[in-house]
Amino acid sequence: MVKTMAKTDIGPPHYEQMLPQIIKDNYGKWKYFERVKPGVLKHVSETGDELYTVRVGSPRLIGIDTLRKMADLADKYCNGHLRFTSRHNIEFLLDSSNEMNALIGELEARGWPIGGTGNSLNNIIHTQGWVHCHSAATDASGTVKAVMDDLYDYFKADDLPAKLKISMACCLNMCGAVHCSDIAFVGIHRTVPRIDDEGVSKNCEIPNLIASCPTGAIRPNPKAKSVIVNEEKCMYCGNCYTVCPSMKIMDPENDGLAIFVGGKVSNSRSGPTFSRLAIPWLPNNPPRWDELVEAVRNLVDVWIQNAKKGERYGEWIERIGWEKFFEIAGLPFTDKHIDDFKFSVPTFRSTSNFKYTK
Amino acid sequence: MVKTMAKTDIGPPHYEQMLPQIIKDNYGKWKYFERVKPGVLKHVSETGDELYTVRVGSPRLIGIDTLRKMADLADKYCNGHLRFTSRHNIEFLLDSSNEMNALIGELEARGWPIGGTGNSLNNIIHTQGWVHCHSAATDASGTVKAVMDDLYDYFKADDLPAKLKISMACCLNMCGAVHCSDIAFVGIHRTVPRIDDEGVSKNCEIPNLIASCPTGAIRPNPKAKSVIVNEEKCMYCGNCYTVCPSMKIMDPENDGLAIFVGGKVSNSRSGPTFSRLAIPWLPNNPPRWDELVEAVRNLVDVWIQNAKKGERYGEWIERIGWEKFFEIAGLPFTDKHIDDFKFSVPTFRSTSNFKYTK
Amino acid sequence: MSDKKRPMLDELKKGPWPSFVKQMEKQAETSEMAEDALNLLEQSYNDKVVHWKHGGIVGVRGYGGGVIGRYCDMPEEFPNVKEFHTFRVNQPAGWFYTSDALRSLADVWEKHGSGLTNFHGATGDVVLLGAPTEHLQSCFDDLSANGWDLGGSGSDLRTPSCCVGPARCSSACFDTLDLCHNLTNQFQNELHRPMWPYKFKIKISGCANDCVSSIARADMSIIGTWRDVIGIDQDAVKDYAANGLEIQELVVDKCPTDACTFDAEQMTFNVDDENCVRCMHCINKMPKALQIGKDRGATILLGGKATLVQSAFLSWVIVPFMKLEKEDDYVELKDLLDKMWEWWDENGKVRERIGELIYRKGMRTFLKEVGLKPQPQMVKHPRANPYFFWWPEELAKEKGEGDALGEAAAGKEIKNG
Amino acid sequence: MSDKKRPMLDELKKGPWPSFVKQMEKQAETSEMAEDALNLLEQSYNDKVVHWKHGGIVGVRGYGGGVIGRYCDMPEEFPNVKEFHTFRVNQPAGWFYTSDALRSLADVWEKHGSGLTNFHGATGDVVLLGAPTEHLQSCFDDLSANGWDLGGSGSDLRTPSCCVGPARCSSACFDTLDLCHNLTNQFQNELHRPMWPYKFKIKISGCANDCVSSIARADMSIIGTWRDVIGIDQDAVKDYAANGLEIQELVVDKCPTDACTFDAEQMTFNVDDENCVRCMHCINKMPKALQIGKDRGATILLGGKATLVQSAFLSWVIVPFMKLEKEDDYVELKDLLDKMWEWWDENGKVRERIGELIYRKGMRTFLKEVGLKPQPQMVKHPRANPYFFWWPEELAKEKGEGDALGEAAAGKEIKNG
Ligand code: SRM
Ligand code: SRM
Ligand code: SRM
Ligand code: SRM
Ligand code: SF4
Ligand code: SF4
Ligand code: SF4
Ligand code: SF4
Ligand code: SF4
Ligand code: SF4
Ligand code: SF4
Ligand code: SF4
Repeated sequence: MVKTMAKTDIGPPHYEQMLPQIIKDNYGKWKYFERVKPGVLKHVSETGDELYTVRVGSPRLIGIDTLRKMADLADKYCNGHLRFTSRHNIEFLLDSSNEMNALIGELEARGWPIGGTGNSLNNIIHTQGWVHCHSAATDASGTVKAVMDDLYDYFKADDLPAKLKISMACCLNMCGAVHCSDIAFVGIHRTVPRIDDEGVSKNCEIPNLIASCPTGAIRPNPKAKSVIVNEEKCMYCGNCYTVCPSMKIMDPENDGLAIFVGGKVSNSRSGPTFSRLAIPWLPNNPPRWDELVEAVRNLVDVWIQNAKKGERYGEWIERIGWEKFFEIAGLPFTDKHIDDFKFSVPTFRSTSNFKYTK
Repeated sequence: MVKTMAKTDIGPPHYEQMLPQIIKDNYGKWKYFERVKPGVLKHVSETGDELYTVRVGSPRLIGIDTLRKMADLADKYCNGHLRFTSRHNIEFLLDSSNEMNALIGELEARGWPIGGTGNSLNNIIHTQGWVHCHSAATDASGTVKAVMDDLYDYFKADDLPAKLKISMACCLNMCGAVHCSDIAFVGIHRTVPRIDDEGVSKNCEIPNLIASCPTGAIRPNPKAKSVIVNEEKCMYCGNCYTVCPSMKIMDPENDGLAIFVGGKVSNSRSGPTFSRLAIPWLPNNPPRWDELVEAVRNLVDVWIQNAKKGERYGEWIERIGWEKFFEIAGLPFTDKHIDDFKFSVPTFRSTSNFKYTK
Repeated sequence: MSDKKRPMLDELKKGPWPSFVKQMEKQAETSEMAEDALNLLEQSYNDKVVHWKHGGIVGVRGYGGGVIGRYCDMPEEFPNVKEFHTFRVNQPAGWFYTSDALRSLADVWEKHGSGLTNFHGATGDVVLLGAPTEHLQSCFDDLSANGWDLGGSGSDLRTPSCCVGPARCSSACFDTLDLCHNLTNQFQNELHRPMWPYKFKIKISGCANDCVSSIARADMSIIGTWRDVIGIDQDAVKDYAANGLEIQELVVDKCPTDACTFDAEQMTFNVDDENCVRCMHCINKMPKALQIGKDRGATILLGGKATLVQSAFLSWVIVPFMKLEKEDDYVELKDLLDKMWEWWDENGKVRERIGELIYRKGMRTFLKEVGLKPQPQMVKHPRANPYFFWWPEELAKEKGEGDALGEAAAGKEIKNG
Repeated sequence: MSDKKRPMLDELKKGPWPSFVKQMEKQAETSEMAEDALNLLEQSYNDKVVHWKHGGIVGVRGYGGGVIGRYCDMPEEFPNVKEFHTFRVNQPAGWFYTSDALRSLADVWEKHGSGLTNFHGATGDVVLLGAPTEHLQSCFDDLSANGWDLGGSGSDLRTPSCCVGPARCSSACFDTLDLCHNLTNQFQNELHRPMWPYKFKIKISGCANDCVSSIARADMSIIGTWRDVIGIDQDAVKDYAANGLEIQELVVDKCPTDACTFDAEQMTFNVDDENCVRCMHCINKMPKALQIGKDRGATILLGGKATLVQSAFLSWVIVPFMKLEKEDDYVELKDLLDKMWEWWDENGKVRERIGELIYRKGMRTFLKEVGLKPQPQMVKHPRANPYFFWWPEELAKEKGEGDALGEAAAGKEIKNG
């Protein structure tokens, strides 16, 4: 039985339908804001109206049950409106501070943390991991949960040197903004794809497959109607696997996580900068990834102990120099840290100006 | 008649034979120096000895007649010693200031300028040009002479904002340190090489020829046992001509000069930096290259007028921003200025932080 | 519901941060799909390897994207997640919802899927995690009936997103929500029917703080800015100073262009607007005292993307300033998008983002094709190498061979000449 | 002497800067070669094109380089410069000469060549401009008899050069002249008999001021530095202050790492040596008051070169600190050079500088082959991309396929596995 065709291309609901009255009234008229306390913002309008925002930490992977509960709270406290942030937190929007503490009380009682504003640890941006993606070299939700448990207090307070934005991606596709985060952990492979010739010849477009390789490691194997990988050139990015499932790259013992640090996105002060390799590999150690948790904690701690007020992670490192960062953070510097891809040369130190380290 | 074989591999004369006594006595013992006046340095030793250096501007292309005259002056004033600098100036070394002014008088009377120390225009580093090199897109000695005549006063005084290092190269081989100079002018081509198939097939190694092209514009032409140039990819560097004389690249009407600015070499304060394109093309206009002379003069003037004390050319530009530099210097910004070679991407402005210009 | 043990995942129910395992278990109470999703995840935790396969092509009528196919590689052991496709549902601009809107999504998803969601996906969509193939069309039908549409996936325009902007922020230099909604609706076809070399993302931030990370994560980044002067309320400056804000150290000394000054005697703050690069820092630190300018618009940047293949690119300036008024229906911007897409579509290789194409072809070609004027704001600094190209019309013709040279420069291949 | 008119070149006899045309005319009084060199140059000035052809291979017995062949493309019109080859004569370290040494060169060159010279060439040699083929050997014989030898050309070690260093400079951190002389003599064979993929240049500066531009112009750049502390004479600091030097503005504020401070009250200057990067700036500004440290040596940098082919490279740090004592005969440095050359020689393509080879092969390969430890001083910052390689011994072997993986990582090509 063919149903009548559903309407297509209707586009998303109009945002105006979703806005609470106080926002409709003061749209574009906001004058300034204050940080009331960690997790609570107060925005003041030209009209004199005051809007209170309560920011709630979310694991992002939530069930419809939670969705409905949040909807109920929105009805109870916020005239039936709420929003989500670009880092996947939930924001309740109140038109006065009267019931704010009641709302916060209910949320905390149910285990929802309030925080993530100002100079706090923001929510960790992350991706699918083993929960849904075929490409994942590690789990996303699990690693993030383990790290957030450990750094929980930094989400709830806002007295860090500056904002701390941690991100996570489960493979080199980097579906989070991992490449420009204060701290980023990324699932990586370390061994070459294993080629299933039959699968390649049947299911994959060989020219696309060859073009997918950043380092030109793949070339045709006409005999087998498949391809050959030059092991010396392969750095295990897995892009060939994205293009062709017959290039299996998973390797339980050798896959793991790398940590990058010092990136940022905002143009505030300086422009956006990339995160850079701090730790090339940590093992995949489910369920709680102890090595990862410890490494991130250490990275956060050295920053807190050494940065000046107002210094984002990378700004701190730029001031002291990367060589000092490795020393202070107690991280070994290896040949992995030295770029050897396309834009490598400008990353080399072309000056005798540097600091000595032990 | 076969002469007895000359000795080979004797190496250069030992420098110790060349040093004046005062330097032998104070070798490694110099304590500090002072700039007595433009062109005159005084070095003071731990032993109390004082060495006076008189720096003389040289066109570098000098005849043996001049060499002998300088030798005579060295005998007369400096116990038979002199040296040359890394920028091809001549330095007379006196062990007291007694006869210094007499020496300077003699030199100036013969048309030799004293200067080039401290915050002055240093001598222009340059190359062979039409005087000797087969590869030259312009003349070296002539362009330099024309520019130095115009900027002469800046060589003789030392009150510029900082040192001013101008360099010249007559083709993209860049035999001077042109790529890291405050101001550099470089001979360039603007049209593609004209291929003499017969010459190529007879005299050139085709694989080397192909490999010589930075942009991969050359591919084999097996029929003609020669090569083909992809005009869209050729940016006229002339490297193929260096490798193979049958790839003629000279083009009198279209060859000319480009000007780069803002580079430096020393590690003082910041590390070495490249000079960057300011003016893509000026015509070859012998004998006095008026357009070039005027353009360099303008570039020098805007720096003098706008830089703060102690700011090298590039340091000034970095402070105000390249967009402001183009505005202040009155230079058109064109598509040529935007990099499109290997390391281009990191030169793009990946931030909304910039200044507006008219 | 099965009674499989999941000792690994149980460990992730501990600790103060909200647990995704608890979220999944809650849904597992009513959904076998959610239950098997958990079991499969436990399996991955044991094996340290993912158990999803490449998705085949799945979808709904009339759309080329919006649904991500996903199959389990152990279908016998985990039959309920044999097929576990996701929907990308286009969020409302700014991620605002009424409680009813949320409930409508929950209801549809209860009916057709696992009950698991992401609020939101990294691109900005509502992600509905896990439905079997046979439910796809009916789920879409119900979504559509409730006023929801799909977001992008595949080689198409991806769901645009924007910061909270004028809805709650005093720094918004244009109406981010309106622009986002407008573009999304204008380009429904581009969003829903993949036909390009690769994906194309648009992200919209109301000011240089870039709260949606547009420069890092979007092919086109739209960042609000202004052309006039920063507004200063000197009384409010005095208040900040009186309340202990270290204005010299934390504001002035961090200005990237030394464009602001604080007179500690007079307690006045001044901005040299000509040299201000509108980085937002001083305004961020003293929002009560400083206001964005009044002649507002946006900087348009292009080329941002993640690591693969050529390296991560951060979008670069292609239009220093563009007015973005609701009244004009953003025609200038839309024109530019059309021209860019056309050029990219014609020239791009499979899986080549627009930034990579520009890298390969050279900025000059791109600028010429889309009709943009080269401007110094486009570069951090000009090129250091002398490898620049000339257009035929810029050259003097040599006697005789003029035409050959002209043709040559025009991009033809010539042999000897 | 001919009586050709040269109106173009006559213009370059005007003006205050010493005229190369006058220099050439002076020699033309006695040399027909110099005369024709002038005439040919006038021809170029008229035609706006060079009139030299590619040099064929010319040389002297026992040497593969040191002479640059040069032929005129109008030999009939300018018969005296039909052949116009140049000699590169190895300068004494530091470019010091006795007047007699200069005269000996002048005499040889009067006998065999045009009488025209460059003091010096950009690499550092004395360049003797223009001799006919038949004079090459006899000219060399006379040079040799007078104690002179040739410098480098072609794919060999090029003539090393060094700054004036301890001969006249208080900033010299090691004996630049001795090292330059020592290396030049040690590597006579490498200098005189081209056998490498391409040229290799060494330049030696006694401190970070780099007065021979080594980082920009040499494959190996040797830059003096120290490991301990800057010496401070506070009385001399006070003198500078008293004499009007703006120490805060011109010295302290320009320190790249905020490592120095000036107490305007006490008029004292202090250096935080741990954070000082030895950039020389403060010492440059107050040479009487500040002295380089006492535990001296050099930083070794590699890879510098001009634009072609891959772009200009600035040498990068490969050894942060190396002691360079005369007594040790610089063995550590020489060993390193030998290892590098061997690797480059084996792996480099024709006309590939060592820096380009490292770019192509990756720094990790280079470091491993020459036995250098990776150090953070080698980079401005670590890589941003996640594209790094692992050595076989760093990996866990998978059951069964362990060896295949090992082999794979070792660089072999495997098909399916
Ligand atoms: C709600 C949200 C926008 C949205 O549409 O969802 C938002 C809201 C605000 N941002 Fe943001 N930013 C939001 C994501 C971002 C991001 C993107 C991200 O984190 O992925 C950035 C760029 C990140 C980066 O630089 O790496 C961002 C960089 C900023 C900055 C600049 C920070 C800096 O480097 O100095 C400010 C200014 C400040 O805080 O002083 C800012 C300031 C603000 C203000 C104060 C703007 C205002 O006047 O209302 C808002 C409250 C900030 C706070 O949390 O204290 N916002 N902000 C996002 C909240 C995410 C979250 O849940 O944590
Ligand atoms: C003689 C010479 C070395 C030699 O072996 O020949 C030399 C000699 C001195 N240099 Fe130099 N430099 C010499 C070429 C260079 C070069 C290379 C070049 O110009 O090609 C550089 C790097 C250029 C660059 O950065 O682009 C160079 C960068 C410096 C600096 C750092 C300048 C800066 O950026 O701050 C200083 C320090 C200073 O002057 O304050 C310096 C300082 C000095 C001192 C003061 C060292 C001393 O204590 O004796 C000497 C006198 C400088 C003066 O001219 O006032 N010397 N100096 C070279 C003279 C060249 C000439 O004839 O003009
Ligand atoms: C769901 C989501 C991650 C998440 O958990 O939030 C996601 C998931 C996938 N991404 Fe992504 N990407 C998601 C946002 C991103 C982002 C971030 C963004 O859009 O802001 C990026 C980095 C920015 C960018 O586009 O460069 C991103 C960069 C990639 C790439 C690499 C593209 C590149 O040019 O480098 C791929 C590979 C590909 O396209 O083949 C990819 C491919 C994929 C695929 C389709 C896997 C694949 O290889 O085919 C993933 C499907 C997972 C699944 O089974 O659900 N995903 N992907 C995000 C989309 C949700 C949404 O619509 O809201
Ligand atoms: C004579 C001299 C210029 C001068 O007037 O001073 C010179 C002249 C030539 N250079 Fe050079 N180079 C000279 C120093 C340099 C320098 C500067 C330096 O050594 O400090 C450089 C830049 C640094 C570098 O090595 O990268 C330099 C980079 C080149 C290049 C490009 C090399 C590259 O890798 O990018 C070439 C092309 C080549 O080798 O084929 C080149 C090639 C040439 C040739 C041999 C022309 C050719 O294509 O075969 C020139 C011969 C001219 C002639 O007829 O006399 N010359 N050449 C310099 C050597 C004199 C001496 O021995 O003292
Ligand atoms: S980062 Fe990789 S594994 Fe994770 S969701 Fe994106 S494509 Fe999938
Ligand atoms: S994993 Fe990456 S580098 Fe290795 S062959 Fe595949 S695409 Fe190439
Ligand atoms: S720069 Fe070019 S033309 Fe000039 S000397 Fe060097 S190789 Fe010859
Ligand atoms: S001139 Fe340069 S770019 Fe053009 S073909 Fe020759 S080598 Fe290639
Ligand atoms: S990007 Fe600017 S306008 Fe948008 S929410 Fe952030 S601070 Fe406000
Ligand atoms: S907005 Fe940024 S650049 Fe402008 S004055 Fe404020 S801090 Fe300086
Ligand atoms: S490099 Fe240093 S040691 Fe050598 S002359 Fe220059 S200032 Fe003196
Ligand atoms: S040498 Fe340079 S880095 Fe060290 S204190 Fe002096 S100015 Fe600062």
